[in-house]
Amino acid sequence: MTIHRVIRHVQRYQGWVGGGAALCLTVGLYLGLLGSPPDYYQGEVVRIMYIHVPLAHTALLGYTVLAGGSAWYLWKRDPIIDNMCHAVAALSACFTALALLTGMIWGKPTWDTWWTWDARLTSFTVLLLILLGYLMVRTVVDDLDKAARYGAVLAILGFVDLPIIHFSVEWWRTLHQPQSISMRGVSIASGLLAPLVVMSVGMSLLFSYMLMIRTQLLYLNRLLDAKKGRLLHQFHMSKADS
Amino acid sequence: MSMTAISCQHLGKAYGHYQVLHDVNLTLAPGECFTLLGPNGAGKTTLLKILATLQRPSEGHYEMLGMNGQTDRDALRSHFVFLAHSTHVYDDLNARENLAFALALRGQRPTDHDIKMALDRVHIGAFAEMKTRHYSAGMKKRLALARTMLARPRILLLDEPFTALDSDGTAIMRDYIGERLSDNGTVIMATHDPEQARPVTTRAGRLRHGTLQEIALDSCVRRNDGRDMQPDDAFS
Amino acid sequence: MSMTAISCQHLGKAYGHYQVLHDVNLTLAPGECFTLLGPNGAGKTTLLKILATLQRPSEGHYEMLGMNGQTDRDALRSHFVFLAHSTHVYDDLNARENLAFALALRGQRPTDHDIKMALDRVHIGAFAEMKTRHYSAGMKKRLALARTMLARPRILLLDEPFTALDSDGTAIMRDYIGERLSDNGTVIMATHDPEQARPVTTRAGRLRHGTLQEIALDSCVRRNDGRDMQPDDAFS
Amino acid sequence: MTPFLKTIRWILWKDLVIELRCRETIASMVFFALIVILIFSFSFSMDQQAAHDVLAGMIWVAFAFTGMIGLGKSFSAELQNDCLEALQMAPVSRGTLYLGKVAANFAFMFVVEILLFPMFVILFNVDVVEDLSLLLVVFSLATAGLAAVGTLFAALTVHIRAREVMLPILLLPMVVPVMIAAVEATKGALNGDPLSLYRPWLELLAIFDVVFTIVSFWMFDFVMDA
Amino acid sequence: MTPFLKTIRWILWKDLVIELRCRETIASMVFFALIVILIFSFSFSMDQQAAHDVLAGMIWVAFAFTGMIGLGKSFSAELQNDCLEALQMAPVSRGTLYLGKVAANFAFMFVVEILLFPMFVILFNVDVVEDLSLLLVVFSLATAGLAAVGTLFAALTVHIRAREVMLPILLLPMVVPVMIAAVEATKGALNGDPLSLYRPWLELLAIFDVVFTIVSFWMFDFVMDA
Ligand code: HEM
Ligand SMILES: Nc1ncnc2c1ncn2[C@@H]1O[C@H](COP(=O)(O)OP(=O)(O)OP(=O)(O)O)[C@@H](O)[C@H]1O
Ligand SMILES: Nc1ncnc2c1ncn2[C@@H]1O[C@H](COP(=O)(O)OP(=O)(O)OP(=O)(O)O)[C@@H](O)[C@H]1O
Ligand SMILES: [Mg+2]
Ligand SMILES: [Mg+2]
Repeated sequence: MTIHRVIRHVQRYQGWVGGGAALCLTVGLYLGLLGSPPDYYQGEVVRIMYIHVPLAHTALLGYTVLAGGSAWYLWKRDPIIDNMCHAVAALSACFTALALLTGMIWGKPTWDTWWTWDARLTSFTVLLLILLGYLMVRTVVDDLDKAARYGAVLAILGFVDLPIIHFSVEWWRTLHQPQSISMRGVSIASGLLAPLVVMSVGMSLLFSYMLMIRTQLLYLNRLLDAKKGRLLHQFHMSKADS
Repeated sequence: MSMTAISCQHLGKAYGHYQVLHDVNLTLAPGECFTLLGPNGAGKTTLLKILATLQRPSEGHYEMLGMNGQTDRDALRSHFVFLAHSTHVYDDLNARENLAFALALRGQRPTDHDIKMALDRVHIGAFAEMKTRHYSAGMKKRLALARTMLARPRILLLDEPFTALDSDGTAIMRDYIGERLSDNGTVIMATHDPEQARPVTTRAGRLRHGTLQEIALDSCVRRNDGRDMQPDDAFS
Repeated sequence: MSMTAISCQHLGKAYGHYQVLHDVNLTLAPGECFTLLGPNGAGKTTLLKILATLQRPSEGHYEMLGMNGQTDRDALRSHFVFLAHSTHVYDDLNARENLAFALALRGQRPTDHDIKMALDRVHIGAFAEMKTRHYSAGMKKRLALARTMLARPRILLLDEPFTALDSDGTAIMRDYIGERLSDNGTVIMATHDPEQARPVTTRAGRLRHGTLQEIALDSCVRRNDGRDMQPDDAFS
Repeated sequence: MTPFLKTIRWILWKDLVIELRCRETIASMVFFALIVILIFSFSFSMDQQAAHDVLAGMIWVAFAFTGMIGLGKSFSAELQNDCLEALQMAPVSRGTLYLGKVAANFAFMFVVEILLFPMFVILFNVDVVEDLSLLLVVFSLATAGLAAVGTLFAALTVHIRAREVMLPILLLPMVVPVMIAAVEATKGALNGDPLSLYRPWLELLAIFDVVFTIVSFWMFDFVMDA
Repeated sequence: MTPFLKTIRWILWKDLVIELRCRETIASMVFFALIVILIFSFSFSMDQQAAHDVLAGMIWVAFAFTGMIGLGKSFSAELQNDCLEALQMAPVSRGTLYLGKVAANFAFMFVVEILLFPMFVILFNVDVVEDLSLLLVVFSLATAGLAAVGTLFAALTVHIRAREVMLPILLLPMVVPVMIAAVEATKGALNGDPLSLYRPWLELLAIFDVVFTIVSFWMFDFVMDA
């Protein structure tokens, strides 16, 4: 049994990715928490942005990867791609949930509310629901092959839907509420921008690193399953022959 | 017509980590009827479902009438009929409508007369206008047989074709198989009752440990009472 | 123990205006095994379901072990087991849990050892911890048989007990029936295959036109190939 | 323990084991409820204030539809391999079967409600009163009512062809009193009103529970027995 | 007629014949919708004025849940005697099967909507504008969107264990744009607003329909074929 070549590549590069993530995040956090001035309006609270915004960006990036990977899987039907998709989906769901959570923590002091039906929040919530649906399908379907196919179909449909959802929610919002509370139009001072960029890169690298680990895990799990089957087979054969 | 009707090479199928089929090889020529034996859980149904394009093998590949089972599925589907455990009958349509619909999906348009003939041949002509919801198990099976007759497939995949049929039904089924064979059709039939299958069988095999061992026709009709089913019987 | 285990008088059953059973009379003593034959749609399953308290007859009445089938249903239910087409098995419980639950409902509490013995006897002991969702048809049937063994009923109602079983399973089923009989149990078994039933059968009958005609054991094993099923066969 | 209680416990055990193994009923109920809330807030374009007025109503509409999913599954799961037939042939009184199923259904519905409530609090920015124990009383009384009638109707509809839709069609009109009382009592409990203000609703719920458990207990015989 | 269209027509025929014979899908959908309305009006204690504000929302929540019942049935009905297997083995392209089922589902949902609308008008005392044709356009565009995605998801969930609940869980988040657009456009049409005011919503619906019919048409292959 040879290890899949994708896995070998992953194993070669994962150290670099992990190191890069650690570096970027350290620098970013230093710049964000200590090296930048507090916001004129929001004061120190603004620092949660350095987590919140990169998390949200990375989650979206993850979803893009998921859709691409799913299309690729349907074309090639290589189980390793499916393992990757499964891993991306779980991580994206986590990052989305964390973005929402940090957003809520930010929203309480800033807007004095945990939640508002803002366009971006709402479409992210819908995204989270789609991802959870995806994960649920994967647990409910026993047949691995079927789970992979169904998941891929869902991911692609959701990806196509995402922009439509976003626009519809935005129009709906503008129709119903004056923009008293909105995340739009906050011009980010250039002093705040640098740490934000570094943090975003770092968060994406962290995502990639976790993705590499998790893909390997799922892949090895699958190998183990196959191995178990083969051992069982050999065991029974030997018993039958004796 | 090509000389091989069905050929399977190294077919394998795993459910999770159960390797149900391991290395199944089989080549059938037109006019052959292959009887598939094997203990409960051996993978007979699984093998038939793979051939019927209902499941994908996890290893190996197969061809029917020269068409690849993985890539030419749409073309291949018009050449076989799979008579499964379930009868594929809509309970709220009557027998006639069921036949018309099923054949329309195959691109065929049997006349009312054809349909009547087929129903008569399986002896349920008198129930042609009755919703199949009220059919008994055996009557539904007969309807499925009538559908198969009308479809005139070149390949017949039969999963325990004699269950639910009484002796009269069994005879009809056997006659029909014989007729297909003499018409150069090919039949694979999974069954637990080699005696019933014997009159039409030309070759037989036994699934064990996930592989197919061809057996002589004589030995297959001898019953092997008293053998234990062990995990190694069911899963190879 | 009373001398009649089962007695049916003038049992009739109509579905809407289909009179499936018309006038069924049957009296069985302990230790007898009655094999119920008849063409598809004759009403064998219907008769068994009535005896199993799953349906009410539209005419007539019946008794089991002296208990009236219409009024003493709760008491009666602890004395028979009905082994139906479907296996009454929860797909998401494993074999052990399935047995424990089913017997708990009967007020029995088998030890782990009992359960293990029963599973071993039907040769699926190796799969005791596997969800039955992944069992094949025959394995589920074996599990149902193990459940029956543990329940130790005085009356056994069997609907096509040999389908889905391979020759090994068939032998186990037959052994068990024999054992029940010698233990003064009573068995009614609907089947299409009198040969398989023959070794344990003590009496046999054929359902036709909704009535039960007792037939001699010899004649019942002769197959009547080529008979047509006509409406009058199935519905009286 | 009497055989009566033992049977009830075994049925509860069976349903719980299957749920723990597949973890799908509760997860899907929670998930479904979230989506119902989302769709409501779009369709009724609710801002926080409007939402606050109808919060209790929304909670109970979501709970009722979610509960119906659990109820439906509790019997449709018995259809696999015709297990329901086995229950019908079991030598126990039908009432025992009924109570076992009611217990299991109540457990599932109640757990789901406990999981969902915090989400309502967050999404609609509710100021939660300190004392949640009264709310728990309201929830359990109303849930018991839904489970008592719902279990009977789930058994009744399980063999009907259009079962998924027949259950709500039959059940919802029947539990209108539960819904009204639950909404009003929940409003009271959420506002921190004095108990005396909404006590009649609690009494109504209690009466409904007792009456319908007893009636359904008897009626179950005719539903389950041929 | 090409074989392609013929197959679509046969599938439509089959579903319609079964429906005409049993008349249960449409009847139960209508009935269910009525009960949803009933429960809403109790839970949200709506007077006529309040009801008028949320009428469009209520209409579409009722339609969506009702539609889901029809969608679920359209494939679960294929499970009897494993008829779905027969469809899977049929020598026609999967896209044909998809379009046939979409056509049948659209027909059922649309008929139900046409039957239900007058009831809303009566129950909530709506002043109906003279020109209903625009409303029909809104209804058909939105229904087409629900049917296009819904049919795919119904096929996808039909073999899943918790199918009744997985369908709404997967489908509803996906059709959020349809719901929003349908509610807004219906509001406009009911108020008799000038078309220009809600035209963008109609365009959104049209785009959704086209995009998702095409995508689902392709994806159906992967859902139905092993
Ligand atoms: C419960 C959810 C959320 C809350 C309460 C929240 C809260 C906030 C707050 C208070 C700000 C600062 C805005 C200001 O200064 O006025 C902000 C900014 C931001 N949030 Fe969120 N947020 C949430 C979810 C999200 C999500 C899901 C995203 C994903 C796209 C997101 C992306 C952003 C971005 C990019 C900014 C930077 C400001 C901008 O560029 O417009 N937030 N958020
Ligand atoms: N979906 C599935 N998931 C996991 N295992 C499965 C699945 N389907 C079948 N199996 C397993 O595959 C094996 C073969 O099953 P199959 O139905 O092909 O047997 P069979 O030879 O037809 O048996 P029988 O004679 O009892 O019908 C069985 O052991 C069964 O447990
Ligand atoms: N629920 C029902 N409604 C109407 N008719 C029914 C119903 N159930 C069974 N029947 C009819 O009753 C007759 C007897 O059915 P039953 O299943 O008892 O036959 P059987 O002898 O077991 O046949 P088989 O050998 O095919 O299993 C059949 O003609 C069937 O059409
Ligand atoms: Mg089989
Ligand atoms: Mg029968």
